[in-house]
Formats: sequence, C-alpha cells, structure tokens
Amino acid sequence: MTDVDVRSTTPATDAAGGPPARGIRSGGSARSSRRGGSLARRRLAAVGWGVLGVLLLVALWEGYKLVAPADGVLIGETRVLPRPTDLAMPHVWDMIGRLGEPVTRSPSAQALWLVILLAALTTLGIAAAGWLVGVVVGIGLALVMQRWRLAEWGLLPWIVLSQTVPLIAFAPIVKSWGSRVEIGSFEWQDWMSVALIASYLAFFPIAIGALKGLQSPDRIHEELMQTYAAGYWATLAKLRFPAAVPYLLPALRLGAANAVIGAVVAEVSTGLQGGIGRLLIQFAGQASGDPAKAWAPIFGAIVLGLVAAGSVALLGAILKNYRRTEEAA
Amino acid sequence: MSAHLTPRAETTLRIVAPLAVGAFVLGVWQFLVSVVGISDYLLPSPASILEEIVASWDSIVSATLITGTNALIGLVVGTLLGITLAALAARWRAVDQMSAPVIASLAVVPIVALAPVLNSMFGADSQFGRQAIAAIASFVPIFINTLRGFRQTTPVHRELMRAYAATPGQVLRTLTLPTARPFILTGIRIASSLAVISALVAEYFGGPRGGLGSLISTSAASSAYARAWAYVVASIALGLLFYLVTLGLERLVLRTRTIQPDRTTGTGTTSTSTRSTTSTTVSH
Amino acid sequence: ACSSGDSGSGGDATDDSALTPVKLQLQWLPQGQFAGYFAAVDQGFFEDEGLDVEIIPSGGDIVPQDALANGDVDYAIAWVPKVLGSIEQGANLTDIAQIFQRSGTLQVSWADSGIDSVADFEGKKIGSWGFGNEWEIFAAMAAEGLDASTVQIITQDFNMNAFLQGDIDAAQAMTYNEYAQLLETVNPDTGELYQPEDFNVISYEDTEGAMLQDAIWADTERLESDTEYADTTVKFLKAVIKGWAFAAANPQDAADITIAAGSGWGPSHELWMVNETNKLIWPSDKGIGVIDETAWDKTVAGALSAVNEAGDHLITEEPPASAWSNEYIEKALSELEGEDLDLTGADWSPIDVTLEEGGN
Amino acid sequence: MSAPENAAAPEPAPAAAAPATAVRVAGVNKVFETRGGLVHALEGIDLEIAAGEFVSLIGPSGCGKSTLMRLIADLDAPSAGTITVFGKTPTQARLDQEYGIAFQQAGLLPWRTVAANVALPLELHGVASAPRKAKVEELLDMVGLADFADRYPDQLSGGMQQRVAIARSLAEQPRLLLMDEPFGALDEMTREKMQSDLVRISAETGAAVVFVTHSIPEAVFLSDRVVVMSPRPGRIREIVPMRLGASNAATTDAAARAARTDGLREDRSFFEMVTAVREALHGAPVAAGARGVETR
Amino acid sequence: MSAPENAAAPEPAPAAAAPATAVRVAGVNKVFETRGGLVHALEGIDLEIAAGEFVSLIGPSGCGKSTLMRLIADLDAPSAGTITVFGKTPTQARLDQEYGIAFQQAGLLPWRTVAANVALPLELHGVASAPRKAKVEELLDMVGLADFADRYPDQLSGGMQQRVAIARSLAEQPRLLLMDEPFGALDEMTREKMQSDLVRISAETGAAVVFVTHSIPEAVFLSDRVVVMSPRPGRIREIVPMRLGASNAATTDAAARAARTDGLREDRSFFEMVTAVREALHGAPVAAGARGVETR
Ligand SMILES: Nc1ncnc2c1ncn2[C@@H]1O[C@H](COP(=O)(O)OP(=O)(O)OP(=O)(O)O)[C@@H](O)[C@H]1O
Ligand SMILES: Nc1ncnc2c1ncn2[C@@H]1O[C@H](COP(=O)(O)OP(=O)(O)OP(=O)(O)O)[C@@H](O)[C@H]1O
Ligand SMILES: Cc1ncc(C[n+]2csc(CCO)c2C)c(N)n1
Ligand SMILES: [Mg+2]
Ligand SMILES: [Mg+2]
Repeated sequence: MTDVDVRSTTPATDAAGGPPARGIRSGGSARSSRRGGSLARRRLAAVGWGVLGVLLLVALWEGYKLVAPADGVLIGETRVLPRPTDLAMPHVWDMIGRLGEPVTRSPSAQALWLVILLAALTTLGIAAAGWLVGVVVGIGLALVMQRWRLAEWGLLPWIVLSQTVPLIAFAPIVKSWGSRVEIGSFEWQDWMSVALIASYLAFFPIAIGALKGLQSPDRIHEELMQTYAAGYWATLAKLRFPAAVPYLLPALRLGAANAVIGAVVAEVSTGLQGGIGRLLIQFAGQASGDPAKAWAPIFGAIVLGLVAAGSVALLGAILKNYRRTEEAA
Repeated sequence: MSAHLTPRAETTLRIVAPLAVGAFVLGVWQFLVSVVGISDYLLPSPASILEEIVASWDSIVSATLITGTNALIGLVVGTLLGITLAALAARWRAVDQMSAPVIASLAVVPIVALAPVLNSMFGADSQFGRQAIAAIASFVPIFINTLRGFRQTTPVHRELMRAYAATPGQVLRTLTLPTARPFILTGIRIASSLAVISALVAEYFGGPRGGLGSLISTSAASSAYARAWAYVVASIALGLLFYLVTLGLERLVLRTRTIQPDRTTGTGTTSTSTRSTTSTTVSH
Repeated sequence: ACSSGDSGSGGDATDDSALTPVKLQLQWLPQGQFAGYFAAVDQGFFEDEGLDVEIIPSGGDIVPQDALANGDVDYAIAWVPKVLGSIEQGANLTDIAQIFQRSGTLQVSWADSGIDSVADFEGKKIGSWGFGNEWEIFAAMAAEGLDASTVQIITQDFNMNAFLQGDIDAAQAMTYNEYAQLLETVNPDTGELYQPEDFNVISYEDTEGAMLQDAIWADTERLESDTEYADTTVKFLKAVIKGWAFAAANPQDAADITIAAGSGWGPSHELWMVNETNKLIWPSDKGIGVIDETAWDKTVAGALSAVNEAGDHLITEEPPASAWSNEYIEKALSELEGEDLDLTGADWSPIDVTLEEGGN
Repeated sequence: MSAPENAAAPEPAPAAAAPATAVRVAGVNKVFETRGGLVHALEGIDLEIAAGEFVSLIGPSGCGKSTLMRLIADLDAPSAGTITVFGKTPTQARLDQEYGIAFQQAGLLPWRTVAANVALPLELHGVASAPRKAKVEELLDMVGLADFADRYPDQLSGGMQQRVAIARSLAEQPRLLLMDEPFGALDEMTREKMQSDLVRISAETGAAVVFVTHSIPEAVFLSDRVVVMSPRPGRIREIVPMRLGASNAATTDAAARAARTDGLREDRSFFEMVTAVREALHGAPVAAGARGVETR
Repeated sequence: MSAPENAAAPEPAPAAAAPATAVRVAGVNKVFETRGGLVHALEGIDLEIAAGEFVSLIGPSGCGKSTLMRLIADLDAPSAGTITVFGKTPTQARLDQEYGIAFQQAGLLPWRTVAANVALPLELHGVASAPRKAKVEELLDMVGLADFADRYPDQLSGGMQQRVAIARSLAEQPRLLLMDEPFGALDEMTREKMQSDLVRISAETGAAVVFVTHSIPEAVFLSDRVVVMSPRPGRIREIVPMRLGASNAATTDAAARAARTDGLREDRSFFEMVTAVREALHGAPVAAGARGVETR
C-alpha cells in the first residue's frame, strides 16, 4: 500500500468528478489553525493510521474466528456472517506463512510468494499494454466527442452502455478473432487478447475523464484563445490538454486499476498461462485441501492493482504544475 | 465553432444521434452476418438473437429477476454501508485513514478473485455470496463519492451552523446530508450498473443456478450462442434499467437546487459535476 | 497444415520449419487428465511424425469445440455430449478418437446422507459445474423419471468446499480430480485426511446417464476436402496413442512431464490423476481411441433425454453420421501394429497412489 | 461612548461590562499558526460597542477585520485578551443566540426555499411551526421579499439573496448583528439600495451592528463609529465617530439612525466624514482643498 | 467626436470608416434565443470610437454591455447591423490581432508562470523566443510585476493577477483594448491604484479602449466619453463626454489622458461629471445642490 490517502489512491471512482473544487480562500477555516504539523509528519500519521486499520481488520478476522458459531451467523435461512472454519476463513498467519512455503511438494517448486510475484509481473505487463491501448482509444474518443457535439451525443450513451456488457461473455470471441489476425510477420498472441479485454475496461474512465477535462476550460479561456485567433490544434495544445490534466490523472489511475482487473478476468476466462488470473483458478481448485494457498493470488491481485494505480499517481507528481487549481488536500 | 442550435433541435438531436449510431451498428452487424456471410456460429445475427429472446422469454424474465434481485439487494446494502462508513470517515479523520487501505484494496480487487472465497464463507447454496459481491462492488464508489460530498459543505455554511449553535445531529440533517446528496446519488448511479454486472459475473463462480450469468455460461458452453446473446442482451437491459432509474432519481433530486456558482464574484462553489455522465469502475 | 515437403521454399530451412504445425485445444488447464498429449510432446512422438504440436490450455470460458469450429486450432479435446450440442448448433465436427472409454464422473455424498443412487437426488441440492458438464446428471435423472426441477442445481466452483461445508448434498466430482481433492482434505473431526469410507460415491458409468467424455475432435469439412489434414490426423493420432501408451507404462514420468508442462498440482495429486485417467482409457478392447458404437448410442440417447432446469434441451435430434468416425484412429492403430506397444491395455494395471494433504 | 478612542491608549477595562455594552473586546491578540510560520492577525485590540450602536470596521485587506468579527462570534478563539458579548463569554452568547450573522456570500442553502432559509435558525431552535411562519412572513416583508417566499435562491439576484441572508440573521431578533462585507459582492446600484435598507432595518430592530466593509462611503453612511484598522499585525489605528443625520449628541441610538436617508449621501458633513476616514486610513491627510470624496 | 452623441438620433453612417476610427457600430441588434424565449440584448446600437479614444460603457446589470463588447471582439455575431474595427470586419480584426482583451476575471492559465501567461499570445503567433522574452520583460516592467515573472497565478493577489492579464492584453501592442469590468473583482483600494495604472498605460500605448464598468467614478476618471446604456432591450441612452484633465478640446488623445492623475479625483469638474453620468443613468436629475458624488 504505497499511499494510504483514499483521495489519492482510490480512484475517485467517479472519474468525471474530476478535480476537486477550486482552492477558494474563504473565511479562515479553509486553513486550519490547530493542525500545524509538518507535511511529513502528517503523511507518517496517515500511514500509521492505515497500518492500524489493516491490523484492526486482522484482529477482527481472528477475533471473529474465535467467537463465531461454527456455522456462522444466520438470520432465518440467510447466513449474514461467514462461517469461521479454517476452510472458509484461514488464519491470517496461515495465509502469510503459506506464502513462504513452496507451491507444491514437487522438488522443482518455487516459493509461493515468488510464484505470485512472477505472475503479478506478467499480468502487470499485459495490463500495462491494455492500459496504453485504453489511453489511446479513450483520449481519441474524447477528442472526437469534444470536437463535435453530435459525436458526443451519438457516442456517449453507447460508451456508458458498453460497460454494462458482461465482459466475460466476450472473452472467447476476442480470443478467437484475435487468433485469426496475422499481418505480415506480426502474429496475434493470446496475451494480446487479454490486453485487449483489459483495454475495454480501461478506456472507459479515460474517455469520460478526458472528455470532461477537454471540456473543462473556462469559457473565458476558450474565448481568450479565440481572440488570439488560435486554431483547434493550438487551443488543444495550449489550453485543453493542460486544463485536462487534473481530470485525466484520476481517470488514468482508474483506468490502470480497471486494466488490471480486466487482465485478471481475461486470464481467468481464457486460461492464459503465466499470470495472476491463471493462479487464481488453479489455486482456487486446490482450496479444499490447502485453503490458505487460495488467498495468495488474491493478495497478489490487490497489490498489483495498487501498484498500477500508484504508478499513475507518480505521473501526477511530475505534472504537479498542471494541478495547481486542485485543492491541496 | 459548432453552429448554434435551437434548444428544441438540440433535444431532438440528443435523442436521435445515439439511436442512429445504434441502428447503424446493428445494421452493419446484420449485414456482416447475413450478407457478407461472417459465420453465424460465434456471432449470431441480431435477428437470430431477437428470435431467441422471443423463444426463451420466460426463462429470460425469471433469470433477470433472480440476478436483478441480487443486484438490488447488493446495491441497497452497499449504499447503506457506503454512506454510513463515509459519514464516520468524514467525522473522524482516523476512521478515514484507517479505512483507506481497505477501501483502496476493494477498489482494485477483481470480483473473479473474491467470488469463490465469498461462496466458501457464506455458502454456495444461497444467493448471499452474489449479493455480497454486488454490495462490495457498489460500496466503493458510493463511499468515495459520499465522502467527497460530505466534505463539500462550504465554510460559510459550516460557520452559520456554528453560529446557530446547531447540534451535530442538526448539522448532519440540515447541512451535511443535503449538501452531499447529489454526490451520494452520483455514487449510487455509478454503483448501479456495477452491482448488476458484479452479481452476474459472480454467478460464474458457484452458487444456485438460474440467474443470467449461469445461463449465459451454460448456453455458451453448449455453443447456443444466439441464446447466450439473448441473455447478454437481457443483462445489458438490466444494467441499463438500473442506470436509468438511478439517473432519474439523481435528476429528480437535483431539480431541487444545489449550490450554484456565484455569478457576481465567480467564486461560488458549484456543487457537483453530476449533470454529465460519469464513469464507472467495472470489475468482473 | 502445410505438407512436410515444401521445407525449402521459405529459405529458413531449419528442422523446425519442416514440421507441420498443429494446434491442440485442451478443455482445461494443463493437468494429468491430458498427460498423454504432454508425454507425446515431451518424448518427441509428434516430432517423429513430422508434427510441431502446440498444446493450448483453456480457461473458464473457452469452449474447445468452438475454437476448433472457428478454425483457431486443428484438434480439440472435449466431452462428447457438449460437442453434440455444438454440432446441433451448426458446428461441423467429427470425433476421431474416443480416448476415454468410460465416464469418470461421480456424484459424491456423505456416507450418512442416505444418497446412494440417482433416485435419491429428489429434493436435494445437487452440485454441478455447469459449463455443459451437467448433462450426465440430467440424463441419469431422466432415466429415473426425475426432471431437473425436482432437484436444486447448485453451481460448484473450482473446489469441493461447498460440499465439505454442507451447502450441497451431492457434489459432482471427477474420479481423477475432485474426488482426490476430498481425500486430500483434513477431516476436522479426526485431524486426519478424509477416507473413502466417509463418502457415498455414485459413478455415472453405472447409470443410464453415462456419457462419453474426452474425445479428440477434428474439423469434418477439412477431413473430407483436405487430404493433407487427413494425413496429419493419422500422424497426430499415432503420436497421441504413443503418448498415452507411455503414460500407461510410466505414470510417474507422465506426471512429472505434466507438471513440467505447467500443471499446478503437486506430485501426488498429479500421479493420482494420471493413474485415474489411465483407468478411463485402459483397457480398450478394440484399441485405444476406437469409438464403441453402443457407448456412442447410449451417449446420444442420454443427450436426447436430458433437459436442464431452464427447460433447454441439449439436442433435439440425432447427430449426423459425420459426428464420429473410426477411420483415422483405426488407420493409426494399424500403422502402429508392428511396434512394441500395448494398444489395448491388455497388460496394463493401475498403480496405488497415496494422496497427500492439500494436493500439493 | 461615541468619543473617539485610540487603540494605542485604551481606557482601563471595567471589571464587568454594563448590560448597555453589546461587545467588549479587551487586549485581544490573535496569532495563527500556518505552514509559513506565525501570522499575527490581531494585536492589542480594545473596543467597546454599545447596545444599539452601529460600528463599522474598515481597513486594508488582511488587517484582521474578519478575524475580529469571528472572535466576537465565537467562530474562533483569541490567543490572548478577553471578549464579552452582553456580559457573557462569546461561547455563551453564541449558545444563547445573542447575535445574528451575515457574510459576504449570502450563504443560503440552495435546496431550501427563501422562506425555509429564513426559517432555518427558528427551526433549529425549536420554534413551533405557526409562530415560525408568522415570523418568516414578517421578516420577508421587512426585506421586501414577501412575493419570493417560495422561490429557490438560484432564482434570485445577488442583491435579493443578500436580503434573504439579512432577514435570516434577524430571525431571532438578536441584540447584535455581525456582518462581514455583506454587500461586497453586489453591484454599485444594488449596493446603495441595500445600504438604505439596512439603515432602516437596523433602526427598526434597534440591534447593535458590527459591520465589516472596504468602502469608506458605505461605512460613513451606515455607522455611528468607524473603526479604522492597520495591517500586520492588525491594530486599531483610529476610531472615527460619525456625526451624521439628526443627532449630533453623544447618544448614538437607533432613532438617530432612522433619520439617515439617501439625501444624506449628498450632505456636506458626509463628505467631511468620508475625508476623515480616508485620512485615518491612509495614515495622513490626503490633500488640502474641497475634498471628502472617496472615489473608491 | 467627443461631442455628445445621442443614440436616438445617430449620425448617418459613413460608407467606410476612416482609419482614425477604431470601432464603428452601426444599427446593431442582438437577439438571443433561449429556452425561455427570445432575449433582446441590444437594439439599435450606433457608436463610433476614435483611434486612441477611451470610451466606457456603463449601465445596469443585463443592459448588454458585455454583449456589445463581445460583438466588437467577434466572440459573437450581431443579429442585425454592422460593426467594423479599424475598417475591417470584426473577424478579420480578430485574425489580425487588432485588439487585446481583458475580462473581469483575470483568466490566467493556472499552470503557466506569470511570464508564460504574458507570453501566451506571442507564443501562439510564432514570435521567436528572444524577442518574446524581451517583450514579456518590458510588459511586466510596465505593470510593475517584473519580480514576479516566475510565480504562478495562485501565488498572486487578485490585483496582481489582473495586472498580469492587462500586460497580456497589451502583448501585441494592439490599437484597441477591450476590457469587461477588469477591476470588478478587486477591493476598493487596489482598484483605485489599478485605475491610475491603466490611465498611465493607455497613455503610453496610445490604444483606443472600450471599458465596461459599473462604477461611475471609475468611468469618469478613465474615459474620454461615457456611454450610458439602458436595459431590456439594451439601448444607448446617452453618451456623456468627459472634460477632464489637461485638455478640454475636441481631440481626445492619449496625451490628454496622460495628464490625468490621482489629484483629479478631487477636482471640482470630476464631481460634476460624476453627477452628469449619474443623472443620465437614473434618467433624471437626482437632486439639486452641491452634489456630484457617487457614493456607490
Ligand atoms: N485560519 C487562518 N489561518 C491562518 N491565517 C489566517 C487565518 N485566518 C486569517 N488568517 C490571516 O490573518 C490575517 C487577517 O485575516 P482576515 O481575514 O481577518 O483579514 P480581513 O481584514 O478580513 O481581510 P479582507 O479584507 O481581505 O477580508 C491575514 O493575514 C490572514 O491571512
Ligand atoms: N449567450 C447568451 N444567451 C442568452 N442570453 C444572453 C446571452 N448572453 C447574454 N444574454 C442576455 O443578454 C442580456 C445582456 O447581457 P450582458 O451580459 O451583455 O449584460 P451586461 O450589461 O454585461 O450585464 P452585467 O453588468 O451583469 O455584466 C442579458 O439579459 C443576458 O441574460
Ligand atoms: C469455470 C469452470 N469451472 C469448472 C469447470 C470444470 N471442468 C472443466 S474440465 C473439468 C474436468 C476436470 O477437472 C472440469 C471439472 C469448468 N469447465 N469451468
Ligand atoms: Mg475579511
Ligand atoms: Mg457583463
């Protein structure tokens, strides 16, 4: 967990929510007189609380296992709290301890954590490719929609609708069609199908966020460019893209998280070898005899998502001059 | 730039344009399958899907009801949890910071990873696992948006409440909640289609059969693609229904005003970006 | 599939380019169930036949026979009833080798549950994976006069937790996999692994629902029109036969090869799986892979009778004659006749495998 | 009380403020801790405001006008010194709803109608529905917005919104009104009108008013006394008593204010007062001659 | 040209505007189509602005001041009538960068430093780096912000931001400056300072200025002529010529303006002009006596 500030890591799920309110200096209460403290100390405190939060969750898990009835808590027929069995809820130390052991008894077996790490890297690479495609497609769509309102009206509802399609219904088709693509020496690889599916999830927040961002310049700025007789491209370069940065960053971060999710789903769906998704089904299949093992790829997937979203957050640090209107948190 | 349209023309185009795009895509699709002769096997034509919709209507309706109920329950529970926890996080910074890593994790965890585990925890013989997944999926955007909403109260309003010596309860009721309302609704709207898709995908990973997800997979497994697509269409329709209902709710509530930019000074706070379409995290 | 003769044309006349590329689509992740194919690759049997075989595993949503029907691959492994469904939907496929001669599907219940036959399913929660793996259940029930609505079908996920925790009364299990998973799990009451005595096991092989399972499928049209493909098919089958014969004779090596090929199972589980898979293949009186017409007809009858809980039929009419053919497997068998191979498994006997905790 | 007080030489603080005193500020300092270090917003502020008196605070941006007002309103606490409001601590005065308050932004709740906005403080303090309604009607009448009771704030002009805010601040008939640049965001013509309204309303209610402004003519027109402040740290430079309208006497009461009309703006004495404040503000006589005009 | 013109009786439009004419507006109407119906923003506007002349537009909110300015700037097109800017169509004038523009909000790009903001128009028009730098330096010197070149807008006060915006509007030495309430958001004291600066700058550059404001003293202080408008539909009610400062003659040129100093604000004639505009605005003499003060 690279950064525990919800506002900066958790994708503001509403990409379009975009940058927070302009930093309006009103009254005195925008600034706090009580919370002095250096920035570093506040960061540290936030990390401390975050760690405490995780520890609390661990305590809750183990505490629940201690006190809960074997069949969980049922209201009527419905189980509202889980069964505390080791099968359903392995001990935290078992889950962690399992990571250090080899995957199987096979003499050639690597440690579980290493296997997860390698798989996570594979998936990260695929997700990154999907993310890049999503960025290109998303920003491309946003440009088209920003340029022509008719395009916005015609496309936007479908873009929204596209995300209600259960993607896994598509996975085999994508794989099948992809396998027929062969252009010159370029031959479609199965991982590309997975990346393509990842891009399907990634492009959406990026398209929406980029559109909002490109549309975000104040009228006064647009008119200013008009008075300078600046053309479309000049306005794009000098005004729209810079102004879009505060919207694009959360969108890109959300896109990165989505790309990882999409890549994992597509790996599960198509059975692509080498990634976290594959380990997920593989180890889920072994969960009866080895319940702790099944959690390892879950943790891997979470760390992977956080790393992906976090890397994009780094981009935000580089572009900090373009985020001056954002409220300092 | 773009020519000026009368408001009437704009409204019309806003409706006609997407329909035209949709009709065009369907037309091309049908053309590819029936005229160009792309195999009808993997990609059934719109016409044959429609046929299947008619043929399997009863089963589609009952499957939609099952999945829809799961999604609805998940959405409601996720909403309640999201708002409650956001209220706590807005009130106590410690809660906010403590929940941060967990929320961040929930935002990136794929449903495919959680589904089998939740089935194990809550039992594969009930719909609870799917509802829990829908709840988790909707919780995240609702929590994030609500928390943001709770932080939108303007200093003027907060000081006013303090000047009135209003109790915390009164502040919540008369200021914080109404201010956050558009944000909460945005969160719910984003969560709505997420809840549907999550409940549906969760069906791929165990539990009672009969929902859209299991029927899509069963149909596809026996190569009954037209039937699978008929269920896919139903699930799109269900997601759209959820989306439109929550969008309608949002519009309805927004009709009663929110904070407007102050024309004279230009420093007013616009309450939200709710009018336009906003994004969704989709997790499968 | 290009012939092996045009090796010079490309200019890159390495040994590899002389081989005919072939893609084989499995129906699940790499595991002992497919040990014969991995062994054939590892032992160079395909290469000996001039083939460069790529084995493609599938995941949750890949339907092997569709990959084949779409021309993505050259051959596919799939269960017969599922492919019958696809054929009725318009796929044009032929069963060219019936590797598994019997059904390996079980329905497992607790020893004290009182469920020891299909007739006892009524009113119970019956587990199944779905994905087309459920038709044997419906066919067996149909034979007992039960329709799908008399039970509650619950989708099982990848493991046996739902059964172990009592969510389902009788779980679907393959002899070679899920059943072993049960025996690899610690019984919390005893602290020891579960024992076979703890369970009632209903084998579909013993019911009217029994259906043919892993078969090798080929594209019907190509078989007819493309002689190279037909030739390749025979070569391919010859290597496959050798592979399975190898697995029969050397289960431990076959298990190791499978693990090396990417199976995630531990050694004991893998060996168990190879051994149980061998039991489904051998003995094979007419030779491995030869389709037994009675078994085929029984599968078709079951498929015709099965109706799922949504009221959908798997198939509504007899499959075309082109749905199976012994032509290629018999040719392959006869070409292998002289070699030192046990093609019927007459001398084969299973080994004893001790399962270890966790399937690791 | 209307005699000029000099902050540099404060009169000794009486042990207890007489009830005729609305606000007593004694030796108040306010220091903010910020990232950039300490900010001395106020230093050695002494000020006494009589019941019913209208006092304006004027001074350059950042001199601490708002801060002083916020201290009186108990929206913040002084770093040193004491403040009493009608003899109570600011907190007690706030809890007792001794004051009404209005800011530069009207701060209406956008989801409430005009009437509901005005009713808000009454609602919060448990006034029953019937008297509440009556009171709201009366207040809206007073600010001339009776016809707009059911409108929403965004349907009103800035000036109308500000009038609603003033009605709201008067809802509980406070003895003290705190106003921080309430007309700052209005255009000139509206602003002039609002000033006249405020003079009328404050005369009607007889409340003491602490009024923060940037505009000298506004301060002069409205006030009994104008407190001129200097920045960094915020100090009271001078307190200029106004001698406008009917009464020239030491009693600065509401009746005197009621006599203040628009005509006053063109009175000779008005220009003189403007000049006086202007000079106090600039720290020196601006120039000689026929002056007294704050051109803004 | 500085003779009072009455909009109701416009002089006949010459076939082509002489180059000495900066802006010619003839018979301009502007109607907006809105959801609520048609809005007649401007009706029968005739106005001629000489090169180097400083003209203010004043009038109640919504009378169409901004609209008129936007038409001149070619940010919108008139529904009827013609506009020429230095004898060209507004579009051509815009493409030729004949004017600089500044709004109520400074409208700086927040991600650009002060220098980069001023450089923006030069950059867009391909001015090479070296001369661009020199020009920016010169402009920042002129507005007194040379030391702030590398700051970002959010690090500046409102007044400083507005000065940057003015520097930017001057970057290409336009012969015409369009300013829509550029000082509207500033506080009084800053505003006064900015007015003096603008007088100086406009004298230095000799540009014609069209200046929209709500403040009568501001209009009077700055302008050669004040155009008083009435609302719904926006019409020119009266054009009041100013006779301030050094020159009383018909030539309203920059030299005359340069002589305008802060002292002027306390000039007798200043008060008279304020009164004249006030009366034009209110449509009738306000009152008799020693007046001439816009108290705001
Ligand atoms: N909460 C706070 N934290 C830190 N500094 C503050 C705070 N509130 C005010 N200040 C500082 O205290 C000084 C006085 O501020 P205050 O807002 O009272 O000035 P003001 O006279 O009201 O100015 P203006 O005319 O611009 O409203 C300023 O330097 C300001 O930056
Ligand atoms: N784009 C537009 N669409 C519709 N109506 C408009 C538009 N722009 C201006 N109007 C209307 O035209 C009229 C004149 O507006 P304009 O902004 O020019 O007034 P103004 O004199 O600048 O007012 P203010 O002093 O408030 O800035 C107003 O009634 C306004 O509502
Ligand atoms: C999502 C999903 N879950 C389980 C299976 C089941 N499955 C496929 S092959 C096979 C036999 C040997 O394990 C089994 C049980 C599936 N196809 N898809
Ligand atoms: Mg202030
Ligand atoms: Mg305007």
